[in-house]
Amino acid sequence: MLLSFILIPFVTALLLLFIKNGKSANTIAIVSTLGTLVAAIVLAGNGAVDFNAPWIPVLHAQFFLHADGLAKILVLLTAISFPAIIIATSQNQPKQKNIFLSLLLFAQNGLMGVFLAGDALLFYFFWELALIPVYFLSSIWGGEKRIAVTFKFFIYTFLGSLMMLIGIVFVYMHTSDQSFLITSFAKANLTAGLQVTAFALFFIAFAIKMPIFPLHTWQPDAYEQSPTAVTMVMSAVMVKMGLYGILRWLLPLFPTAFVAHINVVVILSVIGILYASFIAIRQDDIKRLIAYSSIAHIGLMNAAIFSHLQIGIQGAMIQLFSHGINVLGLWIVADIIEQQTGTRSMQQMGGLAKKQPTLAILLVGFALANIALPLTNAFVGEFLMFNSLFQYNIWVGAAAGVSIILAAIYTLNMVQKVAYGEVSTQINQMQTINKPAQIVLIVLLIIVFVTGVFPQPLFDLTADSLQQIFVK
Amino acid sequence: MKVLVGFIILWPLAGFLFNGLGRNYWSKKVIAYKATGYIIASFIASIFAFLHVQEHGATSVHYFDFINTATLKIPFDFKVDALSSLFLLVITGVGSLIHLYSTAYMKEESSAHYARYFAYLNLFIFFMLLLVLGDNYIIMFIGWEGVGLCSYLLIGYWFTNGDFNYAAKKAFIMNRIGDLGFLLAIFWMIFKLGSVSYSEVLTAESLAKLSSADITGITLLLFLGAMGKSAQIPLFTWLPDAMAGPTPVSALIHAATMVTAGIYMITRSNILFSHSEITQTVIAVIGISTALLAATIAIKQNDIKKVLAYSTVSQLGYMFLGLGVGAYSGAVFHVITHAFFKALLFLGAGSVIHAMHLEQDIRKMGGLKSKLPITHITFLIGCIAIAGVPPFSGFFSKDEILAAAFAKSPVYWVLGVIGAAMTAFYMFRLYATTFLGKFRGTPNQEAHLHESPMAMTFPLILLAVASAIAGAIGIPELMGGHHWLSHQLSTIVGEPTEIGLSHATEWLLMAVSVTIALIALLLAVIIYKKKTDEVPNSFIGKFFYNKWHIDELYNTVIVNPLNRIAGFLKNSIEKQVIDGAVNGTGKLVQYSARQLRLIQNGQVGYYILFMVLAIILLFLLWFNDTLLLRLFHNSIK
Amino acid sequence: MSIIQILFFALSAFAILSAIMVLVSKNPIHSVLWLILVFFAISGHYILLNAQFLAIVNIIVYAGAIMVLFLFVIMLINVKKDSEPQKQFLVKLLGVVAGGSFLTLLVALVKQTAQIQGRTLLMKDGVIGLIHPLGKALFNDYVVPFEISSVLFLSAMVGAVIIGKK
Amino acid sequence: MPIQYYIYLCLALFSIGVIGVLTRRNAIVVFMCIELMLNAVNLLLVAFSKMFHGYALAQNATSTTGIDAQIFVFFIMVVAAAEVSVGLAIIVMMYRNTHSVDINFLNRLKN
Amino acid sequence: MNAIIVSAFLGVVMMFASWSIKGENKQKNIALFGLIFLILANLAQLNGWFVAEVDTNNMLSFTRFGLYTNTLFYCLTLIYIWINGEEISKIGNHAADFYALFFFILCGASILTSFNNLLMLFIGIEILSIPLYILTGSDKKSLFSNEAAIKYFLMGSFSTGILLLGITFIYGATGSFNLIPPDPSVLNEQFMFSAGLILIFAAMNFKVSAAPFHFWTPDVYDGAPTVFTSFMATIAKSAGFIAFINIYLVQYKPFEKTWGIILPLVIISTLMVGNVTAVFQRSVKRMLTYSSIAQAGFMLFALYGTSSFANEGILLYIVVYSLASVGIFAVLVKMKENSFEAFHGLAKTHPLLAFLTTVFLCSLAGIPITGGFFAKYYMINAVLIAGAGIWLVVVAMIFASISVYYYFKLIQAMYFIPGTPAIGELDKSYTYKLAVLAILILVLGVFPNLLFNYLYF
Repeated sequence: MLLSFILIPFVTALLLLFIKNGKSANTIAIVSTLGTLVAAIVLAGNGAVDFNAPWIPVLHAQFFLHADGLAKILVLLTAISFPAIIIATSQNQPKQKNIFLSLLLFAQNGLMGVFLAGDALLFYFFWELALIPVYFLSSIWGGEKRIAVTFKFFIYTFLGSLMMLIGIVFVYMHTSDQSFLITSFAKANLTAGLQVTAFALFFIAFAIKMPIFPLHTWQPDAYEQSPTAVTMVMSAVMVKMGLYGILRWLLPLFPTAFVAHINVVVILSVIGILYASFIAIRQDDIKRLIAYSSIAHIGLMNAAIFSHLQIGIQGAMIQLFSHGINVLGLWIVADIIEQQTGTRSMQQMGGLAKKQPTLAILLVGFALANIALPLTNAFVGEFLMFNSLFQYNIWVGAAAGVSIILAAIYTLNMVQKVAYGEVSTQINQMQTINKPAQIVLIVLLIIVFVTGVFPQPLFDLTADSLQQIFVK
Repeated sequence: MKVLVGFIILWPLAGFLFNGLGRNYWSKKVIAYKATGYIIASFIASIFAFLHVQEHGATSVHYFDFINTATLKIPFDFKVDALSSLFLLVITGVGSLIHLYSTAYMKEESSAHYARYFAYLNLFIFFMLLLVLGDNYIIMFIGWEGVGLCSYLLIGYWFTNGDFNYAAKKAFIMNRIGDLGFLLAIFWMIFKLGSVSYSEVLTAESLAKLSSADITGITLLLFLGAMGKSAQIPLFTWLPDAMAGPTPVSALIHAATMVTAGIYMITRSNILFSHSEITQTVIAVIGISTALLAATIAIKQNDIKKVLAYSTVSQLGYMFLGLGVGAYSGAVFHVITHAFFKALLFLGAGSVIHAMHLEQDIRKMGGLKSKLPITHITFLIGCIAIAGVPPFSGFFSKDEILAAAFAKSPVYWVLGVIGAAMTAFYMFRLYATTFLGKFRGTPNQEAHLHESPMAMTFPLILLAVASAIAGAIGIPELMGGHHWLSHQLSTIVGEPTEIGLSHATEWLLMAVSVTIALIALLLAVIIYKKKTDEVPNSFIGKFFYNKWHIDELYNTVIVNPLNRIAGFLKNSIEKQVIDGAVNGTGKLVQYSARQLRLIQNGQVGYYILFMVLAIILLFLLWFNDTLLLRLFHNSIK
Repeated sequence: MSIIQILFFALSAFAILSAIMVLVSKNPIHSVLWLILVFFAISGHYILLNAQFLAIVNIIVYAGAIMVLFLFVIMLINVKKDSEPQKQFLVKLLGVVAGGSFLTLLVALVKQTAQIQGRTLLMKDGVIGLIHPLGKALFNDYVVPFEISSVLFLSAMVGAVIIGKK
Repeated sequence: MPIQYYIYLCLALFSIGVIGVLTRRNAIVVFMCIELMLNAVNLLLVAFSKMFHGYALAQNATSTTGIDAQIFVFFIMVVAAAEVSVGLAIIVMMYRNTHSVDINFLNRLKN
Repeated sequence: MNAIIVSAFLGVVMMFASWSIKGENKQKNIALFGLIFLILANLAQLNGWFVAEVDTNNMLSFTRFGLYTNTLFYCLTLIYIWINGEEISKIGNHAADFYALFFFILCGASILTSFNNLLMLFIGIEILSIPLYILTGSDKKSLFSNEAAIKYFLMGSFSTGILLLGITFIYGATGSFNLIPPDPSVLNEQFMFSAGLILIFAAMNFKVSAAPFHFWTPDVYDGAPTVFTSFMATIAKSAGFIAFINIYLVQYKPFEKTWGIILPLVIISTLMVGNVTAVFQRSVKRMLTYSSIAQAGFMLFALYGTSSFANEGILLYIVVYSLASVGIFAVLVKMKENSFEAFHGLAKTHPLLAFLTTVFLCSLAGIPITGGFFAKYYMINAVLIAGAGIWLVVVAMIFASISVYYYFKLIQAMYFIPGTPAIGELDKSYTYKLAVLAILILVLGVFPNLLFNYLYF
């Protein structure tokens, strides 16, 4: 069962390398990702599942996959995101479509692996595997400054993951049974001092990936320069890797060190939230605006996790999913606008609501989710997260809360500049938006509102992970 | 009951979905019928709910669990009790009328936009119903933010106009500031009490769990929320700007319903508020200040809707004064009466604007009395009602608040009476300038002056009747009534307490305030019957005309600094410091690479020299502690 | 001072002097000749140490064959006298300083090494330097390296062919 | 004879060789200085060999302790000879191409 | 012993072949068959089927590890010659002589994997080095080759002198050339012994091109004909590492405390010089030479963490690094020039070749699913097991991320910058041969244990 999440994308990706016809490649990719989606839905309906096979006996590394609630919700997000991305961008994918799609599916393979891996070495393996296709995708098909920007992104994250590798080896050495399994890691014999070292090594990797202020500068550039399909992958799913890492590895494995660093990280995150929000206010580039908004949201999730209260972590788990869906929607809309108008500058936009009412409605819908309006999915998560920050410290909670005002400012700025006003010449060029993208957006918007009104299934899904974290 | 409440809630939602999704498919007629019909259906259901409450008392219904985790449980519950059923009636009742009015008022719009308008309006009703029906603060908050959203959408309804969009955004953001306060208050409750349900928070046991600091904190934060939504100082500037929306919207949202949500919320949580002396004082002071500030501005405004908007702000200030002095039922009473007469005034203004072809400047009107007879009569009734002339409804509600204020502190009362006088003055200034005297508009406008259609005048008439007689629900015992409303609300706010004034005093106060109001009223009519206000010359006049320069003040103190901080962060910190550090690391590597490769100078002699030096270095490192010390000693022993 | 000591010091002085002359001479041919003298002095030391076989081999292989090869090459390429460009003075000084400190360090180390304090070496006695025991050792215990060193020569031969052949 | 004398002598010769390598530019002379270093090592080996031999002889009259060092010297000579043949071939090759034996003459491979 | 005898013998065979058998292809095939025979002979000893019993007077000791390492060297050489055969014959007309030199080098390497005596170390190193001097200078017409040869030769000889002085000191201190573990308590004041260790350390660092004894490496690797650079930087250097480990394990380990200061310094300076200097190179070949220094820095970790784990690691490192380097140099051989510009647009014209190059580069950079990842992983693990300060590993990893910079610069040149690549004639089979290399690297990247399964049993 779990193996299918690794194998379906992998096999399809290999297959795609040999299919030169762009159309059929696209169809195959869509069918494959939809297949994964079906599998993910089936998985979400089941209990916890394991898969275990020997891998490198010398190192006692195992091919161990484990799906609990946290993994499932992210697998679900990945499984939803990829077909959505491929369908929505299928009209404007580049020439060598098969290779493009193949790399995307390799990235999906890596992401699935990251979320399912129950073995640290395997986790690291997939962690890198998710990164490399993205590097190529962005560098080949990205914007003008793609090479330098993607390179910065790559080296930045690579440095982080190398630190994590050291951390993995470090903990591995202190396990009693010399194993990379997460269960053995959890039982590793680490003193408080060693925990801090291991914590720092892991945290750097996750912090860069998320990213947390002040390690975030790769992100807006990378989002801006990557092809939007890749930006969507990065923004909707890949940044979740860092948060997932904290929830799955950092928090359970190094509780002492975790607790010791709560204050630093929370304060840093809150600074980051406000900082990114402020910058977003002044952005004119729609992609950069979404990027900074994403930094702010991720910072909130991180702060909530580090507040180390059940309510906040629960909220963050939900928000992992919700933020993915929301930001995906925003990117798709932004992509359609960019593709059809050729500009990302919001100053040159305006009047979308008049020219393309449907698209404008969708944009507003996702924008509302972005500001966590009640009855959208983001509200549930953010409500719990702010709540836990408030319980952690009233003033920190209040300071973080300011971001909901700032979020309203920049998001509405965007809506105003893009959708409202007189129709600008750029917007006037727009043709009808293609049906598949529209359908994807509508489906995503339905998810936004359905999970916003009935979030309980998501809570039930993640309940077992939450319990694991807090039972100890 | 479950079904009934479901009906109430879901009809507007159905209307929203129907109009929103089918906006390109239905004809205007269908849209209008459906939109209005759904609200009327909801109104009828509300009546049943109201009757149910009268018979069986409060009920709460459970639908599903919104959030149900180990630490927090938030059910999706609704509560129908005396307070909410009353609000239900006002919302759906006034809402139906305004829907009806809108069908005619918005006729000129294309059918897609027409549908959009009604979709928003229906959605607004839906959220407003959530707000008042919710059985916990989260549901209230959902409605709270939802109505803010609808307000935003409707203010910016004519989205091609940049100013309107700006006004919409401003409204939303200012509301958000308040919402943050509300949210923090909710967090505080969850933190201390672990629940947000009314049935668990608003009890004596939970009060015992809260320290007085907690209560003050929570109530102040809740009040912050109310300030945003109900446009109190300092978060009131959005409301006048919100007049950018279509006039029926102003009537419904920015006069009758949404802006009174703050009063609803505080009344709902009156147990908490009553336990915090500080908060009550704050509320009273802010309320009366807002009432006076807005009134002074209203005196000098020339835009018909702006005057009404400031008047609304001012009236809201009265309601908060009422809340602050503990006259909860008085505040609610004023909400209800205000809903009628302010809706009436706005709709009347809409009718005028309609007739004047979107002209809103009262200086260009005048003499409309004969041209728009129904509008004129109804508008006049509204003005009398708001001016507090007995026996119109405004008199009773305002008087109740003033009496309670006097009991608390005569200063409140004096200021309140001054405010009431100003209210009478500016309302009749508005009335006189608009309807009396001679027509001052263009001949073209004059030629096209006409009374509004039936769909518009019918609501006006109904509302005028309501404004005139609504005082009946709260005739004080002093006058032989038995104050139905305060008994009605007794389950929520407690039995009306004796305010401790003798009947003589009460009669005196009443007489004084009525007299002053009447004087102001007559003064205004006399002054403005003939002439209009041009741009004022006096300092105070200018100051009021320019709205105390508060917008400018906010711009310089808050908006601009924020923008500058953001720009500084974006251009300096982000680009130079943080990105600079990252790129600097890269540059450092490049620089060292350039320098390091110079050592590799291609000459064997140097290479070997480096090797020899390196060997020497190794020796020194190995023997770091002994060698140098003992280099020239003969023996180690 | 015994005759051996006198001989030792004389030979040592001669060796060091000649070695210095190797560096100092501008003409490479002179350097070669001085170097041959160093080898002779070293052979003298070998004889002092009763390592006659090595002394002879040293003369034959080094002074006789290798140095002649050097001379031959120098003649062949006909390096003119004084044609060698000199290094800068500073570089030379650096070289001398580096070599000097290298020497100083090692001498200091040797001085402080406890194990060799007061140890002497056997001068003219002992038979291990004679050809018989050496031969026995070479072809019994050291036959493997001896054989393997042929590989060295083979590769040198191949090298000479590859590089020397036009 | 104290062993130190020989050690000092050999170190001096070795260092002179090092200094020669560092200060001369003629490839042949540099190479000769390397040979000088090797010879210094040879002498030192023989000296050590005699040192150990002397002590062993006092214990056991038939001891051949120390002979390994002399054999080692033999191998050093073998290697030196092989090295010389290759080295001179390389120097000659360089001379053929450049008509110079200056080690700094060819200086294109750098940085 | 089998391997030493057979390889020496095969060297002689190739010498004869150089004039008795014409046709470079034939000579190459003989060399390949010889190598297979050599592998078989070595495996025979490894499995105890047939062993040439020679009394080495305890100068050589044939451990399973050493023999297995031999096998790996031979296999790598086999692959190397299989791929580069044509290119070798293009340099001069001495193909068979070069093969002879390869066999001699392998003979030297076999000695270095099994020596138990400093004499054998010395002879082994010389047998390894002298053919390398020749290979470096084999392109007689090229001034670069000349320059490289003379530099290499002079510095190599100098380091031989240093090595010999070190050996002599050790002899003077212990009276033996055998590798005997010293007793640290006695040797505390035995400075001469320490001096010997330092000198040998310096000389061995020279052989493995660790900073600050690395200066020859860039110039020599750059100047030598590219095919031979490929061999020198991989198999020849790896043999040096094995020798270094052998001697380090026995004689240096007891001084852990002191080496705990010196070795990390050497490692870090090597990593720094290699990685940082490589960043600014304009020639791919020179970049790769610096990267080989950087890789040496990682291999030195095996010294730091001497353990059976580290030994496995160094084997994996050697194999993976050699495979990748042989591959990338084989690509470089086919380029008309060595600059990065020559690679522009390679992905468009030669997608498979570009992909293979990417695999090689990723492996060098240590990116997962290539063998290079596990190589680096083993090194980190070995060092941490040895109880090193974590800072050392962290610094190393920072340099590793710098290495990504220059390796990926080449990937960028191939994939992302349009242009026409300056590439020579290339037949399909050549690419497929490289594909075999890449597959090996990828297989080792997922199942590194395949390499060790034969090490124990």
